[in-house]
Amino acid sequence: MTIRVKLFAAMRDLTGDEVVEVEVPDGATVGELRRALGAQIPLARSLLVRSGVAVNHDLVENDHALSAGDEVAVIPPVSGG
Amino acid sequence: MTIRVKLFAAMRDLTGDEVVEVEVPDGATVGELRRALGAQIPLARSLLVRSGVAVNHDLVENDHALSAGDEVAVIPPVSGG
Amino acid sequence: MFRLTRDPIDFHALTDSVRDPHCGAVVLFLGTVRDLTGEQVTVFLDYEAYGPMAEKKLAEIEADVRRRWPVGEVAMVHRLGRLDVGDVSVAVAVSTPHRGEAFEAVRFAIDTLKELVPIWKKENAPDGTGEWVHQSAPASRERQRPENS
Amino acid sequence: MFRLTRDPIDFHALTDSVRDPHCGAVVLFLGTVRDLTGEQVTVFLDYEAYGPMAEKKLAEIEADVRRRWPVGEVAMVHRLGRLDVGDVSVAVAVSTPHRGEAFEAVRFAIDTLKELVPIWKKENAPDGTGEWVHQSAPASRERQRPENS
Repeated sequence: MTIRVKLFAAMRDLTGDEVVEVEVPDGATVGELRRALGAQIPLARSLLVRSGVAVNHDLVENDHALSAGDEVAVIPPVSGG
Repeated sequence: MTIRVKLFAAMRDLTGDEVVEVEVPDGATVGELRRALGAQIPLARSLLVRSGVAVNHDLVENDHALSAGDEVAVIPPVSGG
Repeated sequence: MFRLTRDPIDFHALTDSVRDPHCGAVVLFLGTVRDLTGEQVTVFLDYEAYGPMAEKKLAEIEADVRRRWPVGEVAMVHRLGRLDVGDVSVAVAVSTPHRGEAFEAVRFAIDTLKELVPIWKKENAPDGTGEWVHQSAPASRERQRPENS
Repeated sequence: MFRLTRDPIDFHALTDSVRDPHCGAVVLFLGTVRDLTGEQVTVFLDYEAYGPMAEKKLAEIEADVRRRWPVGEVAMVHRLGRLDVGDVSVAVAVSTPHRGEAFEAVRFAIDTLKELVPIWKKENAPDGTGEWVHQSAPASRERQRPENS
């Protein structure tokens, strides 16, 4: 399935895109998505390791299983305030 | 010497006066002033026990020696804020 | 800056007055007149001060705050006279480089003001009776009945 | 109440919005853009958010604050877009019956906002370079270099 992943801040600047499409097997986990994303955008790997992944607006662990249609985003360490 | 003592809040309401004059020996301490004040205004005794005495705008202990011309005030427990 | 005033406290101006480009944090505290103190319904309060001593103590608190925290500005105003429910009786504002310092400095300033500054309030109930608040110690005051702020 | 906005934050209106006759205490926190972050001179900041998730997290923080303290009102606003030195980036205001609760609730709200809400800032230096701030943990962020507030 194709997962559309939203990117923000330095992560977006590294790729030049607000959204990247990543191909993963049906039912893939967030951990698998991370590996696919790192393979697709090698420059993003070091920030990706320090970033969270949000599914439908909540941070999830790497064993979380994805569904087609999930809203997925990479969340670099935040710096609001 | 005559010490003019300023009174505030319930202490003033008890006496009806903003200032009372208290006669004490020259060089009397604040403790002696307290006793003279209590004798002069028996109604004020129980609040006086819970009150501080300020000399020239600072709270002082009972062994503090008074001088003629000191600005003296009874400071009931405060409730600002 | 500190001031005793019989006029309404302009706490918006007070907040603006402490802002500083070197300071990333501003904290403002307002004490306001509550409609209830414990079980007691309050209709209005009278505040009075021993003015010269109150100003001396406020100056000491300001100096203490500046000594203890890297304060940009600190401002404290206490209102005197008759205050109605909802009125602001006291305002304290501080700016500091970082937020932890601003919270600590304002908390210290208002706690110390309530402990040391010779100001007294009289609570006036709907039945026309009024009573000066003279609890003897902050600890027992907290236990016996809640403060107004 | 919480809001993300690209307009200047009206923190005076925010302060007024939390006042409540049952509450004797109001605390306001403002985070403002400092001219210096550590050794780095800042000329302006850019803030961006992941909007829907940021709003969800702000709603969770508001619910948490209301659960943990007897809050009259709570209001949080974060600004996005370009901010200059001195601008207010975030404002949090809370009213509670007593002052200890108000200080604790505002401190909790701003600390949690800075930890959990997906908002990022880019620091733009006088030489035209800009850098997204992405420290990896609050603890190491404090050690490595001071925050803006």
